[in-house]
Amino acid sequence: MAALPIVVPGDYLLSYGINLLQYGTLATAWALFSGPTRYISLATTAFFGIGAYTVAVLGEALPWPAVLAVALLIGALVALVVGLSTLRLSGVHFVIFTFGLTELIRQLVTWYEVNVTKSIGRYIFLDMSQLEIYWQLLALLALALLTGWLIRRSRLGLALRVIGEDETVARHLGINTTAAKVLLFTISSVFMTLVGAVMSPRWTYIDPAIVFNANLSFQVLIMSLLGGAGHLLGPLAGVIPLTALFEFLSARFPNHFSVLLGVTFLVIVYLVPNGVVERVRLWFRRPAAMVAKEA
Amino acid sequence: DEAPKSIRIGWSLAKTGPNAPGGDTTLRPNYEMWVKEVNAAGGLMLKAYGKRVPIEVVEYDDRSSTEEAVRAIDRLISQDKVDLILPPWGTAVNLAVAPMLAKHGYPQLGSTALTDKAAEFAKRWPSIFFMLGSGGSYAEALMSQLDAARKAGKIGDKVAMLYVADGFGVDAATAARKAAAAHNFKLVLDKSYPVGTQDLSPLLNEVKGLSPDAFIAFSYPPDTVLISDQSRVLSFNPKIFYTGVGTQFPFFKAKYGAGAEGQMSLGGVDGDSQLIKEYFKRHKDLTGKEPDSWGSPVTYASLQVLQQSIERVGKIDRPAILREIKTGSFETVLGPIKFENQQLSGIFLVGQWQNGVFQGVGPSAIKGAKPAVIPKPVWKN
Amino acid sequence: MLLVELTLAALTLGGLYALIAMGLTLQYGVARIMNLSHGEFMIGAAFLAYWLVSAQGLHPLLALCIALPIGFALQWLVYQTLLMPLVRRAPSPAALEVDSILATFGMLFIVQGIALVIFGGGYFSYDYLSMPVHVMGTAVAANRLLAAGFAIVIGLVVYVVLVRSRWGTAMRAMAGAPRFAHLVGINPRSMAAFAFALGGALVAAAGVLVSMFLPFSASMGVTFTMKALVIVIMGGVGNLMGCLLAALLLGIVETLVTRFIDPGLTLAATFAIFLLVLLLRPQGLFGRVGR
Amino acid sequence: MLEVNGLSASYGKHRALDNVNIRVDAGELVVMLGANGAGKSSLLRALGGMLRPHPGASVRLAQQELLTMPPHRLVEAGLALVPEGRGVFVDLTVRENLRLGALTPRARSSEILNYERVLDLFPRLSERLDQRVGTMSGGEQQMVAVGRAIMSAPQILLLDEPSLGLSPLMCHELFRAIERIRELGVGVLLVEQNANLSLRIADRGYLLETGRVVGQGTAKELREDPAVQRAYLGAH
Amino acid sequence: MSMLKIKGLQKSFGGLRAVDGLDFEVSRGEVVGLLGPNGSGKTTAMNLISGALRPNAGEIIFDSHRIDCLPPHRIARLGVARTFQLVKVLGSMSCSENVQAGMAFRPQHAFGAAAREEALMLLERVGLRHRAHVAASDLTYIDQKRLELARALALRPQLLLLDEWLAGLNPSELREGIALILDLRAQGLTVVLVEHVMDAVRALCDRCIVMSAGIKLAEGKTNAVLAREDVITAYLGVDHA
Ligand SMILES: Nc1ncnc2c1ncn2[C@@H]1O[C@H](COP(=O)(O)OP(=O)(O)OP(=O)(O)O)[C@@H](O)[C@H]1O
Ligand SMILES: Nc1ncnc2c1ncn2[C@@H]1O[C@H](COP(=O)(O)OP(=O)(O)OP(=O)(O)O)[C@@H](O)[C@H]1O
Ligand SMILES: [Mg+2]
Ligand SMILES: [Mg+2]
Repeated sequence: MAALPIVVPGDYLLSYGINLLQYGTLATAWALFSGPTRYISLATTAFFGIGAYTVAVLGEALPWPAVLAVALLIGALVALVVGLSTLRLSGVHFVIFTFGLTELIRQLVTWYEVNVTKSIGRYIFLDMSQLEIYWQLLALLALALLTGWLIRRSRLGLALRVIGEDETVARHLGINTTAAKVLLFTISSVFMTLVGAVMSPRWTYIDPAIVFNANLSFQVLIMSLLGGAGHLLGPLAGVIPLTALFEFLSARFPNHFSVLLGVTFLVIVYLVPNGVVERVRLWFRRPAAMVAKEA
Repeated sequence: DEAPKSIRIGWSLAKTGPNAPGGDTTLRPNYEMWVKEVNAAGGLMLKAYGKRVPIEVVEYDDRSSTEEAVRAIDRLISQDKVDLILPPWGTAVNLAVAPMLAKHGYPQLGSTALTDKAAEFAKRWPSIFFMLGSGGSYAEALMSQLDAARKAGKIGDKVAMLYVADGFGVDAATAARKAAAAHNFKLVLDKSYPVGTQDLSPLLNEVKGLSPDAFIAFSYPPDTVLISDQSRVLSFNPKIFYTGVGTQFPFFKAKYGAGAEGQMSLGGVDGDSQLIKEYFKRHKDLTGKEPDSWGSPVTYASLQVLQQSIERVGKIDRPAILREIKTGSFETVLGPIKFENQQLSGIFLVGQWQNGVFQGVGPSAIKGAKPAVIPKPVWKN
Repeated sequence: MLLVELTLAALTLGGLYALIAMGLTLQYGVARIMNLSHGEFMIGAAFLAYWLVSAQGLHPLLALCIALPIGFALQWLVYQTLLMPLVRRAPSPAALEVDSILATFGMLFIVQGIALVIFGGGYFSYDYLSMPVHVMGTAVAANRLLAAGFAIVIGLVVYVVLVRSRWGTAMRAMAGAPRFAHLVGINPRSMAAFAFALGGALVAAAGVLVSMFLPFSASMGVTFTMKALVIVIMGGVGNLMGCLLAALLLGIVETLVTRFIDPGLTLAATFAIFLLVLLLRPQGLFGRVGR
Repeated sequence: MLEVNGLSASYGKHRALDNVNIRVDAGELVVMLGANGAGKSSLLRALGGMLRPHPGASVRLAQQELLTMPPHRLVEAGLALVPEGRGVFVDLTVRENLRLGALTPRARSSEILNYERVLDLFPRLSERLDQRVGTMSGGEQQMVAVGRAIMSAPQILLLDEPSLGLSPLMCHELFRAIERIRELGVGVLLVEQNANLSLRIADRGYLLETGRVVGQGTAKELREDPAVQRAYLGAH
Repeated sequence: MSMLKIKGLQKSFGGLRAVDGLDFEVSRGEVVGLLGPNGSGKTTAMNLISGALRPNAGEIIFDSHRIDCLPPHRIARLGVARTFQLVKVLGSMSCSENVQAGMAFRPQHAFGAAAREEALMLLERVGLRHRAHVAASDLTYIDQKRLELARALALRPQLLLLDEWLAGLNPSELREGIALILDLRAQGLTVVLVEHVMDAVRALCDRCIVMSAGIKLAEGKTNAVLAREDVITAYLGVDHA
């Protein structure tokens, strides 16, 4: 993927690459937390939007790295507060809570803009080329994967798996479940915030409806689940085919995109249960398991 | 040079999501109708080759996502290498794709982009054109109407204003607030409500209690219907009843029929103009439904502008076409038009339902403007 | 006067919300399907009503009578053909939840896509009973009153049936422990399909009633789904009474905020209340602990 | 009355039951003994429709072939199962659980009678009729599960370790209750680790080992069998 | 010096007082039985000690720490491990991983290769070594209970809370189970066990506490307690006396 812009410097592929990396990073970040804990979060777009807004407000006032640093801090702070207040919820309550939270943030930002700045949109005139965005996203993805890899090998990773299996047991095994979950939720949210920040210069104009778009959360969720949220590379395995599918359908069948997308979705659900990665793993595992039996 | 087999024209419109209804009402029917008409005539006349060349369409669905729209335009330019691009729907998306279109020199005739910063953006992006005026101009035109009515002794100076908490509503309300102060109107109520509100009766009750002379709502279609419905139910009958986007849409007329009489909104057409009458008829014949009376004629006019520039240049030479659009004069369904600093002025900004036509009433200097009916007739139930 | 006015506004709005949410609480609470295509089916019913009323010239109430069985049958079929395989293969409730989210997300697009192909993306609206009814000197729209009344009556009836009748008890048993339902002779699949279809009928009714006073477009379903989810969760999953009360609570809150604080904050208030409820009573206002 | 012939079943590749043939008559209490993982629960699961047996087997209850029925029909056919882990409806109250026991038509006529019988067997339940079963203690839940099964007026009752988690007193009472259920003409197939207690009340018994029936006899014979004593009765 | 000291412990659910002013102490190295009729509050008491529930009133002091206000993970790290009446294994993880999960968060935590070794040893001890790589959900009920014990031991606890851990074993298995617990005691582990199997209680417990309706009915040497008239009528039944 890194080679993409060098090999084919066309704008279109670059822009597809950006799309891929955007979802790839978001989905990987999403699965950092939601994969092992099985807490399904719909707050992706909340953090994405926070990142974008940080850029809209500070983009021209501070140097770019400082803007990113501020975005990171704000994202972490919000994640911390949210994490501490919500993580005793579980199951569908958590899902809908995170959704409600996103809407709340969006409504509050809207209200602030309406009543304080008296203008709802914000303009972002940063001189940032597509290629720069591309590289930054690539770096973020690499970082997210590295983080995921490290966590998996750590005690934190084990703690999260235990939490995902049974939280009560986890507590009685000495795991500080709240700390583990909040920590990971924060890490995952920080990545999402950064993706939002990096992406925002592409749009010139942002408003709450654009950057706090619930669709984004859903797409990220679907992509991760499709790929298999339990594996480090699972989300990517979902992102790649799905972005390609979106691309293909919207180009070939702009008028029947919805229906075809829906049908494809159902087909995927029926044919690829437990995600792409699991499926692939099963293909490779089967002989291995048989060998083990015989031994 | 060999003549091209076709002229490739691309666009990206939302099929789903919040931008879909707007695009499907104002842009898509006109785009499709224009392509049909041009191709029925054999195509666009390219003098350089001395023949007509048909249009080939490449379209994408941006699903109401700004990011998707940016990518679709990117794809149209770099992958499909289309000759021309028709703009997407809405201010935000138009602004988002503007840098890219400007970079590649594609003319962008924004017939659904509405911003107070039009002049500034026109400088920044030499290929963008703003055809719908600015939020400020609508408010100013409305307040002038009110002022005139007050001078004629038809209304007092109490104005109540609601607006949707979205880019359009907030900008319009900010401008209206300023204009109201300039014209010495008293804003007895000035409140926003969120997009997607499903009941406005408590607010309307409050408004009714204040008995304003004029009621203004900068609303989106669903809320426009909500406000219209609930005001009728509450028998809230101010002398001036102004609602936002949707009022001038065909479905509004279908729903209220004669009951819409006297209701005001943005836009408007010259109901007596032969050009408009024909346009309405053709639109209905070709797309199965009437156009709206605000963005639709403007959009169609933008396509006529494009067509005439291409035919004058005589080949697909985007810099030349761009130059022509900037400087030329064009014959359109709106009558003759000409851009000044990439902006179009002289379209109707205030309209009112009069005898089944959403008639332009202001600014009164515009050709075909009719006097507003004030006070509006009492609601019929 | 103000009190009557606010009460009526809160009641009609709350009724509307209850109407939107009741179908989902059955589908999710009993049949265990987190139906993300809920709003799309509602809009589908609204389109059906629009077509019946505008093109066929039917009376809207007749349209309602037609939509109810269609909604039931359609959703029953959906359950039997599309969801049953998922229910069958699901090793655990959590797995079914994931699968049903994915599958109904796909259905969302299909239903929406069909509506788009047939009707396009624009707004639709027709007029029925949009006349004032005067209650203690305050005017309310008759169509809204009808919808609220329908919601409250249906909500109470279904609630009483679920709580009082043996059949309703079986339905709740099935909701709590589908694996064990057969031990008392319940056919879990047909029971779930029935609950799902019943939810579908309610969704269809909601769609028809809502189309009488809210303009709608093919892409508007998601907003209804989300509102419904919020109410379902707030009321306690599968709890009809909770659903009704949560909807009324939201109606009251939104009305009060609109009138006394700032209409711009109504949705913020809705979600703030929702989050608050979840934090204080994670099982929902009327849900039970330890589900 | 209940006749099982050639029953085999597997979990994936693992064969849990291998050609099991057993019989339980009306009013007879038969105990199934076996070590951990011998397949006792699997047997009851297969009979109760929760585990699909291999083809070729037959399970007949009073002239009806049970294996061709879907699981939810078995109750109506007269078979009631109290599975391992109880299978009670934790969201419902005690009363609702019991009432659901009599959901099928066959149980309706004797519902009131059975209800009184259950409350009589388990007085604790009559104090807690409106408690949600999920909040009850382990033993209390076991009573609900057995009570619910009795409510369905079964011809044959399958009990999977019903004494698990019951206090000695309770356990004793439960066994007395089982004896009384048998006196009503109901056949009982009891899976128990507590072989001492169960052989004391049983008529006959089977020994199950790795999915196969390896022995059977009257309760008395089994009690006196030295191998059984060693393996199941705690004799040294 | 007592290792666990409970004073005036109380817990209500709605109107029901599940534990109602319970006092008792457990000394280091003891095996104490917590007995009582079904629903008398034994499991609730265990939940209170392990921190799964917060008491409404009363004190729990473990090893001179006041633990009634601590969250479960802190209590676990202080050296209190438990099993559950209804087994809770980490279903999709292997037996070995289940046990390793118990070792990773104790004060001297073990993780990685060392942990794997230790896990095998613990599994060996409960007789599950041959199933180390089987997913926990595939075990039979009893094996799951064994696994739970191994997981609890992985915490290297000082106090072990066993809630009906011996229930459902056949006599020979019971013998093994009893031997295992005696072995643990010999190593200095303190055990509080809830049990309805009287043979086990007699074989294992130095002392017993009998609860009834949330209060302490009797306390003392096992044989003495089990011979008491009130304990017989409330709990054992005449047969068992
Ligand atoms: N769901 C399952 N998946 C795979 N194997 C299983 C499953 N349930 C049981 N088994 C296996 O089948 C065999 C028989 O198990 P079963 O539960 O019938 O034994 P049991 O005699 O009831 O033992 P216990 O006394 O422990 O209850 C065991 O080896 C067990 O590992
Ligand atoms: N979460 C809860 N909500 C309401 N009541 C509860 C709850 N948990 C336990 N109870 C009640 O508290 C009482 C004590 O329960 P507990 O589980 O402690 O009993 P126990 O002594 O362990 O019984 P058993 O030997 O049957 O396991 C019971 O009557 C039970 O119904
Ligand atoms: Mg068993
Ligand atoms: Mg207990």
